[in-house]
Amino acid sequence: MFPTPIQDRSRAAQAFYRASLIPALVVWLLPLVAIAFTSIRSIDELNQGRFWTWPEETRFVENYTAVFTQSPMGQFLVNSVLITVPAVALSIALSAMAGYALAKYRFRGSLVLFAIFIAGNFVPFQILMIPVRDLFVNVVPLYDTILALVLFHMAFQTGFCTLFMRNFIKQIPDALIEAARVEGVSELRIFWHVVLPLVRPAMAALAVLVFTFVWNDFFWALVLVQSDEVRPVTAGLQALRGTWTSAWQLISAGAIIAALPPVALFFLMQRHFIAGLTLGATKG
Amino acid sequence: MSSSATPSLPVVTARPESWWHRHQASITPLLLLLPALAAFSLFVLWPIASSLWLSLHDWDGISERRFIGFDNYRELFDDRVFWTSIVNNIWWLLAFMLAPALGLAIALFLNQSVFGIRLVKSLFFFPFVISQVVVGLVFAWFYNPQYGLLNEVLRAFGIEGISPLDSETGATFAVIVAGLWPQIAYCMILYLAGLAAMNPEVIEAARMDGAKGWRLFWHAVLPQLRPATFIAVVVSVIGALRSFDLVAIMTAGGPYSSSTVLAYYMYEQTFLSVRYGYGAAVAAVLFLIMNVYIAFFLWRMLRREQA
Amino acid sequence: MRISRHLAGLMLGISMIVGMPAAAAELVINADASEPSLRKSWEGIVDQFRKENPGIDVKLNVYDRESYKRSIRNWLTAQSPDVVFWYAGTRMRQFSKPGLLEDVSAIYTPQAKAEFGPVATELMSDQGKQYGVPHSYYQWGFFYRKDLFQKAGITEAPKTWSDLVSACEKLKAAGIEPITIGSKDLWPTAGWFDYINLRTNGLKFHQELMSGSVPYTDDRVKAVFAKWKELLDKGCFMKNHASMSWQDSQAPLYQGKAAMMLMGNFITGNFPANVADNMDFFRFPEINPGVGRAEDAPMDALLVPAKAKNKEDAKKFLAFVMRPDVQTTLAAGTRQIPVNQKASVPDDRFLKAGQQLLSSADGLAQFFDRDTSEELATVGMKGFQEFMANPDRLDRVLEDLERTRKRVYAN
Amino acid sequence: MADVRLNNVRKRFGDVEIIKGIDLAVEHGQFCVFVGPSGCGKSTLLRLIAGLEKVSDGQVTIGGADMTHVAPANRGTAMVFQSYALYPHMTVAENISFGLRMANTPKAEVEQRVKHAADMLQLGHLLNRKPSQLSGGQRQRVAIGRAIVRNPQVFLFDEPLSNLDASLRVQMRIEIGKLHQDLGTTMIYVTHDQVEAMTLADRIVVLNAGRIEQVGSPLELYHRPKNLFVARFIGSPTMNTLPVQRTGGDGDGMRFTLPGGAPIVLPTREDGVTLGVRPEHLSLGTGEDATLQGQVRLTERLGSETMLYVDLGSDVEVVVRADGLSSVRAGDTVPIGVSRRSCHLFDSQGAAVINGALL
Repeated sequence: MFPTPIQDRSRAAQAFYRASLIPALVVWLLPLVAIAFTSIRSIDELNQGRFWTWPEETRFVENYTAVFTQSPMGQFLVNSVLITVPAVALSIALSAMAGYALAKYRFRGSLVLFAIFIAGNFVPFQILMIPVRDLFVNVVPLYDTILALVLFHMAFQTGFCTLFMRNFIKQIPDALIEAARVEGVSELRIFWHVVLPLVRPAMAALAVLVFTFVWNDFFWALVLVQSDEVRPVTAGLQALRGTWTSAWQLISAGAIIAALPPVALFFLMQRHFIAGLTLGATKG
Repeated sequence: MSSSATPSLPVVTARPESWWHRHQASITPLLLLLPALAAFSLFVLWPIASSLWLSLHDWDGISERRFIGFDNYRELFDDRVFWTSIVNNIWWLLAFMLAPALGLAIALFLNQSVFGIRLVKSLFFFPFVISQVVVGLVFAWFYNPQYGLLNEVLRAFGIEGISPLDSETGATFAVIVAGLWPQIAYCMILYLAGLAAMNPEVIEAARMDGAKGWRLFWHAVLPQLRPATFIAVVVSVIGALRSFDLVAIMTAGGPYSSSTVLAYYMYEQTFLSVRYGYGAAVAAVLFLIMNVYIAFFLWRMLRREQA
Repeated sequence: MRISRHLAGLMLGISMIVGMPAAAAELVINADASEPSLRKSWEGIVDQFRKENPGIDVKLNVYDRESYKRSIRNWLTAQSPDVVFWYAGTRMRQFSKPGLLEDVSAIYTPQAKAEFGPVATELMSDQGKQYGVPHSYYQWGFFYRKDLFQKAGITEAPKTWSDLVSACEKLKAAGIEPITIGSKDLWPTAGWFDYINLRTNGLKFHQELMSGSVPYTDDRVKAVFAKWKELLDKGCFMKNHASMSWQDSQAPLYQGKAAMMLMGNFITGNFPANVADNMDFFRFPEINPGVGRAEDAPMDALLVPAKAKNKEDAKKFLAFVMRPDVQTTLAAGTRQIPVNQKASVPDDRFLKAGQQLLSSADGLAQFFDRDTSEELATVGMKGFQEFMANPDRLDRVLEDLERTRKRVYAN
Repeated sequence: MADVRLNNVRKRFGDVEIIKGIDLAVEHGQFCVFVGPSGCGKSTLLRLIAGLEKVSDGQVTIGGADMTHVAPANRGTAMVFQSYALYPHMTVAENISFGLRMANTPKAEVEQRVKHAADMLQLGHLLNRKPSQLSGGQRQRVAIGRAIVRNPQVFLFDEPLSNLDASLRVQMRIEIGKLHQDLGTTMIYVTHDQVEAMTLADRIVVLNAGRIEQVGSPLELYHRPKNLFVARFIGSPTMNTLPVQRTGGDGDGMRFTLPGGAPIVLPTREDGVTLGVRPEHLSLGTGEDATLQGQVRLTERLGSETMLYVDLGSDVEVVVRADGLSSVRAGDTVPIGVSRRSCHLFDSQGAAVINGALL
């Protein structure tokens, strides 16, 4: 609708528009293109300082196998999955419940609680660093375990997820819930049989989004874990930078590997992802 | 509706009610809230309070905590690096306000329906999906004085050996540019959604009234994008204030803390200088700054809620 | 906060199910040796210990150095393993003073003391008691390209400061960067400060400065920077060092663009095959002939936390690592110099040179960031970096250092 | 037997009182309609009966049992919602049987009840569809089916037809009427559409600002409104109201001056300030008791009848229902006849003084 549809413009303008898309994309993604190329270059090419030209020979298999054989990258990936999947599932479960309670029950303080979740979601998480680390070291001895990251991400993401779920559930007509209530369905069963099926799209959107948040986390991976056995791929990659000093082809391949899961998920679940991200961007 | 005779079915009658039955409507919300609230209290609310309390102490992580009142804050006041962090955070904030503008520009550029545009849009969104660790890595490399693309390009213009990450004036901006890249992508998506949800009648009406180009954009399009703009600004502010990953990866705050930000400085004070209380005080300042925005956001949200 | 306490209890339960080390015969060792060669050597050592002590279930946790530093305090105050890797000297005493370390004097038999020599024993001691076992150390000095020196017409490795300055001039004239350094990690700059100070003012002054009893605004400190500035003024250092890690800064050396680097011996493991033969070592040149020759030789050690569960076996392991044969094996794998003087130095020209250098030295320092408080070290190393970029800001840098020193050593 | 009784029922939301003390008895088998302008509290009242809102004060009894604090499910009521409240993720059959299944009703019985309801509502062929595949009328039937399977003592309808288009609304209105006939159950029905109220109700409750204005049969309300509010609310087009002035007694009655100066004698000894007369009770031409004079401003030709908007001067306008073929045109000056048998008189508080003599 805006700007004027290109189809209404002159032929020349249309052709120019189409022709400009690809260069624009290339410039925009240049850093990524370069890293992808580098990940398949030979070390000789890199040593000759050829970083930004078309790779002469492709070392795709060699470089990517090297990443897995010469570093715990495989372990890091597994760790990332073990951290991310439960954290996402748990935070969505918690926030679906909390979001429903905040959206559809009138009780004193409900708005205050909601505000707390929103505010918590915006908190600069650095302020949580020392106490949370302390908690996992001294109170609940989970420091340097996958569970520590799972629990923390679960709790922290609950803020954002609750905001999201509450607003989504708010849009469900009250009548759907009241109808069940009049029919004698218990409150918990209403949640399970009526509300949950209705918020499934929202949960999918949230799942994809939170997956990338947690997967890409670097700060907490730095603060709460340190062994290769539990480190996720972000912190692992950063640590490998020290080991692979000028093996840029390996670092690049590692970076590509680290970026791949969220990118793939984004492509598969694009609609959900964008729906989740843009919640509230179109109305209000 | 046929008028067939009603078969005799048991009639629903009033049943005696258990305690749970009578109170489930008031207990259920508590029950549902409890897990989220417990997790949130333990890992978010309590740590905030704990950090604020810690910021009034001197602690090296091993000896007894020593209560020192506001000494940490007093020291911050004289701390050059602290002020550098504040100034840099302000630069981050200001520069990140470009993200909504540039995101909107790209969104407008891509808001056409030609073949393959959906793929192009999603490719444009890539930088947001990938980890900041990767972004930082890519940009550190981009800036590298020996083999970075920046210098390859500048060399074409006869400029040699620019190394932004080395320079106390340039490092922050070099990192900010890297931070802007995913942030612009994020804002772009918000605006694309906003554009898609626009009411075409308003645009048509404006066109009928003879509005074109800038005037149409300014008076008919932009007002409709206000929700998207609001969110874009909010996420950019938060992104700017939280910035840690890129600083840690690209410069580690250097050279000599010239590119540090509050989030990184608190990390450094805590783990490198082993001053937990002082680090907590830095975090507290960051928290207070952020509270201005949180308060603003809450105020707007709750006002909408009441309407 | 009752809710959170309940949740904490619940999670405690979960964590117990998930399984924390608890068995009595288990010996948990936390090591900061994640570099592949170090890791492999230590795994070998632990294997050997297992074979000799079949009853002990040894668990070796390996972490990278930076995150290890962030965690050592946690391990000493909670979740203590039985053995931790750490540093000798000030860094160790920092923990022995508040009683976080186990006294292991018992394993320092007169024979052991003799084998380790007074310097190493003293570095492991606090008020006459020993709190750990050193396993290896290494020398610092210049690693340089012989071929490039030749190309620039330098026939002999610099012995004095003026030799170094003139070598620098010659290299520059030949179009070669004289000295490469990467200061992004900050600590490489501290090597320069340490050495110029040791050579100008001597070990005793250096130690006083490190322990906070001399102000940084002292003229003797300023003299160090004046020397340093001579090299800076001549453009002897690589530009852009602030954006390079120490690893990055090796590249010009191997590419033949830069000629030398002040670094610890661990760099020798990185020499690529094609330049290894051209690499050589010389010690930091003399500046003030009047002062004795002290060297930076960071010593790594094993300590037992006071809260360790299995102190018995921990001490057994420490005693094992003290043995000359074990230190020999270890040194061969880690390419470091064994501390036990009865152990043999690996057959490596750099390590031989190192051992010769250190055994003939008048004293050893541990390195700036191990000899002084962490906070002062952080401020100091940033200051060195700033000074290297802007020598005219020296006064401000020193003021910052002095303010920090006053606060840290106030009590 | 299930009658519904409300004793002094009040509902407050925060500081705002929405329902201000309502006493009402709905007898068993009655079709009772709540009408009133939007915001008058009629839906809230229905929800109080259903138990979806808790009363702040007062008592609700159904079939003699005190239901004030009983959960919605146990009051023996079923409710049909304005939005139908169908679950998009369930089929028609699942929607209808949801409540029964959740109550662990034996499968056979569930099936029997669903079949019965489906037969009654002619939904048999739609049982496996999802709500999104149904038309508005079909959805409405499903919503009613959900209520029927519960075999309630009281049906509650919350504006059930307001989402349908005009022709469907008429059809469904008739079907609901038939349903009431067939089941004979007590039904309480909320609407703002007075045609629905008039056609369906045994008794209509007119609500205004949280209070009952009047309760009565449709014709009672139409012909004997207790006050101006009810008079104006019931009937379309709305009742004409004219300011009048008492000029003195006249035999058994009182003489009042109509706008334009014409006198009329009404059978009362009391004072009144507003005269009400419905459009169909005004006639073109000279009247038996009084005649008004005015200029036609607008004519609305509806075919069967013509509405004339007549300006009586001094800002008073009346609507006259005339013959569909009336030749009167805008601009014409016409005489309008008034018969006192059809006149209502209201005092300065709006309370009816007399209601004419038609009923």
